[in-house]
Amino acid sequence: MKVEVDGGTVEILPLVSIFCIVMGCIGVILNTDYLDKIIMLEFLTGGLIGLIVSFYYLDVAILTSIMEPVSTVILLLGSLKYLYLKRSKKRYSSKLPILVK
Amino acid sequence: MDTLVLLIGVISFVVGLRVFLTRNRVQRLLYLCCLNFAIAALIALYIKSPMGGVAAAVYFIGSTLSSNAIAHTIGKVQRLEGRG
Amino acid sequence: MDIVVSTLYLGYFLLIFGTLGVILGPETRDPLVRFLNVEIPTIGVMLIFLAYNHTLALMTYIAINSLIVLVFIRAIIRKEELEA
Amino acid sequence: MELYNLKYVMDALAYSLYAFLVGGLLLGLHRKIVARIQGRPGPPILQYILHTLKFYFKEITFPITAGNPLYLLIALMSITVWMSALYLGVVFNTSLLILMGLYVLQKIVEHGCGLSSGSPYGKLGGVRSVFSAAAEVPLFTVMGIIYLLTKSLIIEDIIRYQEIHGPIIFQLPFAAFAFFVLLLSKAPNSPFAIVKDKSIVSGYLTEHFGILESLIMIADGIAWFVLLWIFLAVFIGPLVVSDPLMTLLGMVVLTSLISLICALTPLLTPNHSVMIQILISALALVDLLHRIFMG
Amino acid sequence: MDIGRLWNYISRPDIVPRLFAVFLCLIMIIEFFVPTSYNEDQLYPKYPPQSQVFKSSLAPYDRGGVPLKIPADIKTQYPQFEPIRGRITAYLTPPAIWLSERTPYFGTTIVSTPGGILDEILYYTRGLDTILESLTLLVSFMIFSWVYLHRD
Amino acid sequence: MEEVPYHLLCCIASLVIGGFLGLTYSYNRYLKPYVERCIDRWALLSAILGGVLFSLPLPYGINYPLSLFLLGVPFGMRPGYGRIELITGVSIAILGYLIRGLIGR
Amino acid sequence: MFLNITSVAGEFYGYIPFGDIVLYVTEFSAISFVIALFFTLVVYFTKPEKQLESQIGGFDKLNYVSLEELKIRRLMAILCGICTAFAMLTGDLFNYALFLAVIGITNIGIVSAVKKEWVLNAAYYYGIIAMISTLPLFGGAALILAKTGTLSILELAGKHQDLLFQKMLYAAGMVGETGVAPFYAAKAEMFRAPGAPYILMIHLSSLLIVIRTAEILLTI
Amino acid sequence: MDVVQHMFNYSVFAGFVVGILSLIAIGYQRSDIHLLILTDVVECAMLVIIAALGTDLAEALILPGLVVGLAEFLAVSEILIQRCKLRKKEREKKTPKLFEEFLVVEEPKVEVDIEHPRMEILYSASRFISLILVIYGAFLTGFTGGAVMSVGLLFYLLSQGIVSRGISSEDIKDFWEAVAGFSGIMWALWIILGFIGFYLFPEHYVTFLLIAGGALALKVGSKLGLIGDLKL
Repeated sequence: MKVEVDGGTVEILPLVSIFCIVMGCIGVILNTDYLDKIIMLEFLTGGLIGLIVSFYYLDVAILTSIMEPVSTVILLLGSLKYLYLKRSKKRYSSKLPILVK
Repeated sequence: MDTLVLLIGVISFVVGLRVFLTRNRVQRLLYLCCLNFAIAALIALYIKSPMGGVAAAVYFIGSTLSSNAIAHTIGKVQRLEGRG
Repeated sequence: MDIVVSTLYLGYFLLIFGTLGVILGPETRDPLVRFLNVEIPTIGVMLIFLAYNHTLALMTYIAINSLIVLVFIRAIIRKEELEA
Repeated sequence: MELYNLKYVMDALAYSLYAFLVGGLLLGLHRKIVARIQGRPGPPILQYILHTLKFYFKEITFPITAGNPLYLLIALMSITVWMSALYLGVVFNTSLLILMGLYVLQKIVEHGCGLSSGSPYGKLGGVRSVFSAAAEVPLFTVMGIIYLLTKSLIIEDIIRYQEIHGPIIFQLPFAAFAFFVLLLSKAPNSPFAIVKDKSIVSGYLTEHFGILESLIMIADGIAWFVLLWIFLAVFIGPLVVSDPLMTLLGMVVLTSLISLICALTPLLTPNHSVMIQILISALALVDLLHRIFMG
Repeated sequence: MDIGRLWNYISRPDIVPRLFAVFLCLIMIIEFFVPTSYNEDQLYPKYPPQSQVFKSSLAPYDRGGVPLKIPADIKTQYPQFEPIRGRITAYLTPPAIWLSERTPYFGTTIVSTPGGILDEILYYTRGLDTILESLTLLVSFMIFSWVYLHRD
Repeated sequence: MEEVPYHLLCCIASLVIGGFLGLTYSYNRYLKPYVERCIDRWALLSAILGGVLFSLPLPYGINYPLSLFLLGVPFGMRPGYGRIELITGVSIAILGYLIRGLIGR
Repeated sequence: MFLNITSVAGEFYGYIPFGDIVLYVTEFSAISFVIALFFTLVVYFTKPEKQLESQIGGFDKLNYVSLEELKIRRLMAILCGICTAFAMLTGDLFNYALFLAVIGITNIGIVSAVKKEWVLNAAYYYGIIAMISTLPLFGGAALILAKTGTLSILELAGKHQDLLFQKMLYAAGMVGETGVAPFYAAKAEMFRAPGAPYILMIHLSSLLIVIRTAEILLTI
Repeated sequence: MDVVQHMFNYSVFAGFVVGILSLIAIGYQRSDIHLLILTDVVECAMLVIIAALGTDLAEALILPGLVVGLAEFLAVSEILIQRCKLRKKEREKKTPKLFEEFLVVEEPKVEVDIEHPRMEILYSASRFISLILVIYGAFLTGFTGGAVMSVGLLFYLLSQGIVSRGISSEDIKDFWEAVAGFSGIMWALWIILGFIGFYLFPEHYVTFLLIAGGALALKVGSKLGLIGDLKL
């Protein structure tokens, strides 16, 4: 359960969670693609739930892990629709081409 | 027991780094699944009570569902990009 | 370090780094990217609630956050749809 | 007992009649002075009171666009506001805050007056009155400064303070100036009188005619009296306020001063007028902060 | 500098939020350098974080008292106006009691099943706040649904 | 708590009533809209009377309202009219007041 | 204890306790309460005005407010009036901040039913300001609570603490929420919307709130 | 020294930093939607400053702040959408772009509408998840319960709408009004019985407590759950 490091006790779960949170945070910001961002957000949320568990609040952790897919799904559907919209948009040029066609 | 936790911890660290570093999106999702698995195991081992098992199970189910949704969307987006 | 204090510091880090990400992050001209970055400060707030043991507020915030996500996503999409 | 009550009612009505007559004459004087400075003969000084009486006996109809009963009530409200300001402020010497509240209500009345008629000119006047609600901002800083000095906002206490320490105007010249700008903004033809600009016909009064307009004009007369009284009471103090004749003299002097300014300055556009008032209030705020820090 | 032009510029609605943000930002920067202080004598005090874990099954919200018998001792602003002070805090519903005997990990759930300190604050001692809060929600939902349903 | 200044009220009311009277009178008498340097006999009389009456100590202080009423007649006349009369009346009143003040009350 | 209150707002008449939130009645707050309620009644009974809009090359047309629109706007105006009235009485900083939030959202509601682009534009920007100003309002209240250990105005009036900066923050919140100049533009634009009595309520509420805030800031 | 007291300054500073940064960002932002998104960050700063108090009172103050923020987002975002719609309508009244057909560089052909087959969670899990959330929310009561319940309802309605088994658009208005009316009644119930009852009959506080908690949860849950009915 506990690992001895330099005389103090360090628990693994909070450590992993903190690692996940920090990495996820950096990852979410640095990635620019929507899906990558959402994956990293998932990563981040995993860390959050781990931290909640290491505070011994299991009901909050369970609730969070139930609600996490909900917001993920909303984000996914939204980003999908957004991508679709961006793709199906007409692009105009500023110059009028010489009357070809 | 300690070694087991330590092992899972090391694995999750490595996998977490892989999630962070991998370029390929599909692979990244795979590593994320692995990481979720590790965290669920850690939760179950951290709380030495049946409730810990329940929490780990719920977390596992939830993360699997969202991974599934992400995987599905990845496929969808690839199709969209392929055609558009 | 104490877990409470370290969680607090983590929360500060997330808040400030996330805010910087929201403001200066790459490609934040795209509203969806910016909105996804906003999730980081919210998670920072959650961590601070957790560290102060405001668990009921934490629970409510987690629930309400998914509502806010829906509202925002809808606003972003409709705006994109309606603006030529 | 009942006779006593009757006496109070008589007193109250007499005081408001007095306030109206004085205010009306002063407004007429204002108009006369402005006219003389601009080289016109100008109407007689009685003109304001004459106008009021004339409108009082005219018949009235309700425009088709009006939103009743607000249209009707707003004129009554105007006179109620200023009569209560007269009693609460001049007679009972209550808190300056309440008077400011009533002054603010005057803005509401102007706005409602313009809005309820449905006329575009009235609406414009009302909206401008909203703009000029910014004039209240200097007021609050002024109140803050006075409170810092006297530790009270009750007019009675302020007058008592001045009995001991002399007029506040010498101690807080800037606050007095800011308050004076407020008076100026209430005067017709002043640079801040965007509500009564002639380019929007009669502003918020456009669709109010007959007895309603006369009621509003009575209220304006009382308002002028009350505002001048407040200025004199708060900044010059018992020297002027204790004797009614001296009060009258002070009011004439103030009105002449204001009309001098009004005659010599152009009208500002709405948002410039607002911003100048804000500038003054910002300066007053700086004064306030300075006083707080310096103790 | 043309001050008239500047004044015209800032009287446009789309500028106002930005202007206000900058103004607020300046005030907050001033505030940032002012030392903040924390009064130890707070209302409704809380135990230090994580000090109750495993000691009580109501984990972070155990404020003493026995359900239906002894009211909890909480520090309020005006105790004289609150005849049932502490009773709601100490109250637990039967399901909550059942749950609290089973596990030490479900404190939040147990406490928020009506009763507990937060419900006392939200419904009783500061109930007016909650009325307004729910009123805000009601009003904004009305606005939202009116605009949404009448969108043609 | 402030007392109602009834005497001032009387004065001002009588001034206003005098003004009305003067206005009606001048409208009935003259047709030209604006004339300078024109002296009306009755107005002059009223003004001088008012000026004199101002400093005459009558019982109950009734002289002030009466004199203001009489002064009000030229005061309220049409624009341009009654100017000289008013100035005469007021100067007489001030003179009388000063003299009374010098002699002693 | 009440010395500070009576020297600012006049006579102290009494209080209505609701647990920790104590409403108190002074001369000033009683007058403002009555005014706000009176205007609410007027708004309830008044029919909206029919604005005349001149048309180029045609007959002028009357701008009617439809019944459905009238209902929601009247409801919002009445809620706004009642909230304003009680905001005059409340004796708690946080509760007052919440009242301001409700008034802000009802103000948006009064104009949101108008289907005109510029009105909605102004309402949107005003909404943004109202949301931003929750930070200084609630934050200021929280900082005051941290420093003094109480939120009650009656308690704060007795103590003499240096709360200048917290008060500044609180005042900034009020400035945003009520749209005082120089941040008046969005709100002033909202006043141009048709529908007289309801629009009047926006104005009334914001002005009364400004005075009440001045009172609170001077008292504590 | 107490942790809360020790960390108070840091927390407030963090809140201030976030507030200042986001306010600066709002200061130079030009786009409407970005303004709205950044306002969310400002709300975060507010929550942190309140949370820094670390007492039970602070938590009771967070909940109103949270809900007020959500409510205002709800209303303002809808107003933004409506405004954009009106603006678009106005623009469409004008003539289309000159030589529009020649100016188009690329006219994308995305013929497939998005449908979501095999997104497993929308089919198999939606009912289960929403059932759990609603039951748990009902158990929790109060604001928290309402929020949890509303997430359940929202997810159910959303998934049903996506897989096109949702409520038909004809009777959405009636449905909506019915639920909104129900929520209004619940609000009145909580005020009359919950709030006033505590002061009038303090001896029956348990009854009023249960009514208040339940009514508030139902009110918040039913109302916010309706948001799920929106089509993305």
